[in-house]
Amino acid sequence: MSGHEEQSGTTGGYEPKIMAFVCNWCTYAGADLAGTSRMEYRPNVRIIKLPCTGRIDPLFIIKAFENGADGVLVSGCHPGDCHYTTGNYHARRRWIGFKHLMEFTGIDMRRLHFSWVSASEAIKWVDLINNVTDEIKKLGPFMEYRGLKDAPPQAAE
Amino acid sequence: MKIPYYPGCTLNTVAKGLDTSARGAAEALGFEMAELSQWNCCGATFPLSTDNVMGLAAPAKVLSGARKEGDTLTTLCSVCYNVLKRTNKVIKDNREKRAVLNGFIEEDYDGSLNILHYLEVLRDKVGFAKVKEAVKRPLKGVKVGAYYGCMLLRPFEDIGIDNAERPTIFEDLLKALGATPVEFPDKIECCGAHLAMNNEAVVTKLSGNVMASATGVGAELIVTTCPLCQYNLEKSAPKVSQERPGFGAVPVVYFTQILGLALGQDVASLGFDKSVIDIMPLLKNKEII
Amino acid sequence: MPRIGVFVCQCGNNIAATVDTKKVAEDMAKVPGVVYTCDYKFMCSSPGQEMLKQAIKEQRLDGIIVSACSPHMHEKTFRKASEAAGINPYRCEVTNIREQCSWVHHDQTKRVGTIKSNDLTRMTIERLKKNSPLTRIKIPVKKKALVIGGGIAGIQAALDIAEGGREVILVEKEPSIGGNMARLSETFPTMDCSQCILTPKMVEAELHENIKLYTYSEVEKVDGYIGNFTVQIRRKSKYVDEDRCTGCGECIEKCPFKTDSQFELGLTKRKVIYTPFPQSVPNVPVIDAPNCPKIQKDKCGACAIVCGPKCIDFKMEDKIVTEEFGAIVVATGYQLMPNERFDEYGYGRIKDVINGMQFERLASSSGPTGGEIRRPSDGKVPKSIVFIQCVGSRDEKKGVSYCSKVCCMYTAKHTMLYSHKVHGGQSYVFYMDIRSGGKRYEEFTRKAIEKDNAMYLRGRVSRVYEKDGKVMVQGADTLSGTQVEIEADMVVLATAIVSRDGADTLAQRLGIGYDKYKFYNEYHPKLKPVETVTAGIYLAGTCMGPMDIPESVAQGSAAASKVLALFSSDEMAREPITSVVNKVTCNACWDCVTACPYSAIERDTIKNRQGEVVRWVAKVNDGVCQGCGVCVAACRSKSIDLKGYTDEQVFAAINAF
Amino acid sequence: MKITLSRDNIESALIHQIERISGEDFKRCYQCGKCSAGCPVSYEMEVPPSQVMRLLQLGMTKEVTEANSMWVCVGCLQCYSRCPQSVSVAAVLEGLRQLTLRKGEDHQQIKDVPIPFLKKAPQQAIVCGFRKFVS
Repeated sequence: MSGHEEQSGTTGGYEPKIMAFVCNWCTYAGADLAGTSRMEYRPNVRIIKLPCTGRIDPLFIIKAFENGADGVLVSGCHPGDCHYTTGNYHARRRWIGFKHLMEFTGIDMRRLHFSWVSASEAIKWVDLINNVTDEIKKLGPFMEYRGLKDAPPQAAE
Repeated sequence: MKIPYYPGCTLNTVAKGLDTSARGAAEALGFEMAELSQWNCCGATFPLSTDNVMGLAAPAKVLSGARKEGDTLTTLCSVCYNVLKRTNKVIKDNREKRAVLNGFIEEDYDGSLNILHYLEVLRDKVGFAKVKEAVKRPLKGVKVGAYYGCMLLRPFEDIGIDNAERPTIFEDLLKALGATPVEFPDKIECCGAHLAMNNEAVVTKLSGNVMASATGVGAELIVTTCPLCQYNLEKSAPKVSQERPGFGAVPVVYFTQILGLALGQDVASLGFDKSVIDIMPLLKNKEII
Repeated sequence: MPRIGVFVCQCGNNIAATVDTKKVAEDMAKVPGVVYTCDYKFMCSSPGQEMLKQAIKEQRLDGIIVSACSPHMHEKTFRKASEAAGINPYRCEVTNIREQCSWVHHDQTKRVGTIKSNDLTRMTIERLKKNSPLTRIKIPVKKKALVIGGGIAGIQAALDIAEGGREVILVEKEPSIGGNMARLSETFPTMDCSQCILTPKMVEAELHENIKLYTYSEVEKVDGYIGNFTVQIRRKSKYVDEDRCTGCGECIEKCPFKTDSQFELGLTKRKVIYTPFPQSVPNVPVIDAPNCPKIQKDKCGACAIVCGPKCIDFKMEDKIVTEEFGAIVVATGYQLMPNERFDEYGYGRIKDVINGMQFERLASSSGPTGGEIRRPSDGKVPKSIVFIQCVGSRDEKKGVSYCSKVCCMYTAKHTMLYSHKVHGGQSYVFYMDIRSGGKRYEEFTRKAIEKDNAMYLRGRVSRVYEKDGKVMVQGADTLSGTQVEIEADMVVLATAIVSRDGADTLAQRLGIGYDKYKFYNEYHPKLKPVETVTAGIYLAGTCMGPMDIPESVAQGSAAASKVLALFSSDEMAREPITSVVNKVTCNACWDCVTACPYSAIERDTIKNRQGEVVRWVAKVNDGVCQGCGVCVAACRSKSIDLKGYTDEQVFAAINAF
Repeated sequence: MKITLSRDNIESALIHQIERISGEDFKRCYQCGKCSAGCPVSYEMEVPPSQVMRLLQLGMTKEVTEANSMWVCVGCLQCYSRCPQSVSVAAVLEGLRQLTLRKGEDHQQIKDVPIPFLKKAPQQAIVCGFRKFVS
């Protein structure tokens, strides 16, 4: 149902689908700033806003891939700047812990990006999206999970 | 202790005094200046233009050669020191230029050499305290102006031998030798350098400023680490005396010469005879010799 | 089946230029559960909102999607509108198709933008289906304010809050309030004396029934949240009983020991038992313990002997007091950059090279020279003074990249004071730009040049050195393109304004942000200039960056008005975005307790009818929980969820990807 | 004097060439004049260091290449060492020298170098001098 495939027409060639989990205070605001500053970046990313990167359940990431994402991006406040003082540290710690699990579940770590983008770093956000998009493009579509989607979505509960 | 040593062209000829006195002093302090088995001119100026890699080839050759003889290299002439140390940094930090240079000189040098000025050797390897102990002829009551010049200090990021605005390494040595260093404002200003070739007026003015600034605060002697500074100052002295009423020229010698003197070396061996303004009267009336 | 309405905003041309809003509306109509869609020029306009309300009533909608600008922009607006039309505000979601779509994808064919807007909207629709109605949390507000820093900004804030009828505790780490302003001689551009305008305010603060002064005190620990802060304050031992001291000053008279005066910036000495300056508030001396022989090695004790009311106690110790506040105003001020960093200017080496603040003391009638301009080295009256601007400011290499803002003005003032006090004295000012933006500021600097004969030279100084009792200044005048050498008697450096030492530590205690120069961050540089990201904590004055007295005062008042607004009601409503524990499945591993940054999760028990504890479960304190969701991701048994961001909602959005 | 500014001059190939050779970005200079203040030879320069930077910012290459500044600069690096913006005017002047020398235009005819100088002066002066004045 999603329209990414059609999109290929606009820039030519395969267009990856990227899901971004960002925190409400830094990265989401940074992305907004990119907008208010009328910067341009690749359209492949779909943002899901969460209060804090600390809220991110590793299952979100796996689900994203299961739902056809070719790459996933997680971005929050810089260490020390977390709106919730330590949320991003939790995220980082959890991230280190689950890296191996992700690999185990067959996810190429190059498809997974973790970054800090502050509310003022519109440029960094733009570069980040462009670079991630290009890298995923190189890797090609993520096939490992294709078909899983047809299984009943009880996993969501 | 044996330290690989790069004399440089000038020290082999007009600045022999700087070389011999340094070797002698080293011996007295229990280390040996092991002259590199092979060396060439350093180029006498660090190319300020970023694309002039050719200008780095000569010093690179020196460095790669020295690396084969040890992990440190010491030198006396400020200019050699400046050129070698900066070139070394380029080779160390700039992979691109490193590759090009190694291509030129057909070597594989990585910038791992530690370039030390003789002053640094005395401060960091020997220690001024130890120098002090070794003093046999304390330079009591001699008011000395320590003239750093440019190349020994700048740019700070690359050289970093001492605070670029308020260095003390030179004065600290002089204190160890029993002399009385005088603080003069122009000690880090320029002498006119290579303009000696075609712009004597400028050299006379700059060197004049330096000397006047030193004698102005009572310096009876000026010491330097750089043959070009020494040359410019001495050569300008007569003209400066004419141009500036009340200015009295003072001897300008190399720091290693008075170091040797203090360490009790044979005065004749120190090469004072080479200098235009005779230091002997001063030494005699201070009863040092 | 839900009845969802989707409203696509064109935002004039801001969205419509690169997104086919009409098509988005049509496409969304096909999504199951969506019963009404439309697109409109300005959804946020009142007709737009009316339309939304209308539709809710006519279509009996139970959920609203507005695809428009960033939720940070108008989420509140649309939720309010929905509420007005009778549906729960949290059943209204905003899709960001402007900042994160139309504005960043410039494809004129509208193709890219339309596709992305479709995806984003669809994801939000699916999410919305899982949104359960929420009600705002009401929390009580403690109507007492803490003001940190007793400079002019802090004093102003404290006075305004107190005038508003609320209690204030003003904490100052020095023995007296007054801050840096107390050091100034005259103030630009009016030239009225700093003491004359500041001292009355200081006294007013001391005497005000609603203000309690905690001088010589520092904030140690901050807990809690807006309306309910608990703060630990260390009241450093003054060795003098404040309540009984009459401020007669006998002790200071008799104290035989002297040390450098910090208040006079080393220009003179003070006694070991001292008040920083004559007009100190409170007028209670303190003993400088490290320098007091009595306290160090039980010698002397003269002060105690002469003290009439016997209020000196050498055994006195620091006290930690804990107070509760509803709001905090941070006004910790600034300090000057250490000039020693600029060896070429000889500060510290050359006695007659001083900084601007030291000059203020020389010019101040209550200063070490009684207001006569005399140079430190030999006490002579300088015949010429060179003022150097931008020392450390606008200097990426050795200093800071920003402009310190007040130096242009106070240097002009200095030249005036100098010409008024020393007739025939010549002042020179090396400047890069004269920045005199402000009411009557430009006229002021012009006066310094035209009436008070200040010689302004556009250029920097390269070096300053001594030559037979003179201070030689070697600079340049770029306008004439010449080198300039000046034989001066004294040099004054306009040193950069920097944040206070320890500004970062305090920020971490308070949980507020700061920039790379350790100046505190306002919530929004334009629209929320005195708020911080932490609700209930406000900023005032130079702790935010360089500014002059009028600005600091204005901010003090602004912060006060924010506090008073907060205190105007007994309760405040909070977003209901908090965690909830599923008591049935919680197996009390306490991972959430350790994870929570706010210690908002408590250990609770479930008892049976007999009142015996059956098992332990986690319990979230709604008042403390800030809704970060760290606990949710930490919970092994998936027994905690975050209202507004439930797993269900997020997964629904992901599934619609 | 009056100048006519145009983007073609400001962004001319020559300007960019000098920027490339010297490795300095002219826009970095904010004209505080600290270089001119500290330069030991700026009194002798027809165009003092900070004005060299200014003229180059304006794209006025002729004025600086015709001035004696580049030949008077002793390369003592005082300008760079004190520049708040970390700009090295010395490098810029070196760039200008190179521009001329690489065209084969010597500033110093070797035959004109006084013999006593060649005899007495330290080699380093001679080598350095040739490097700075001779192509």
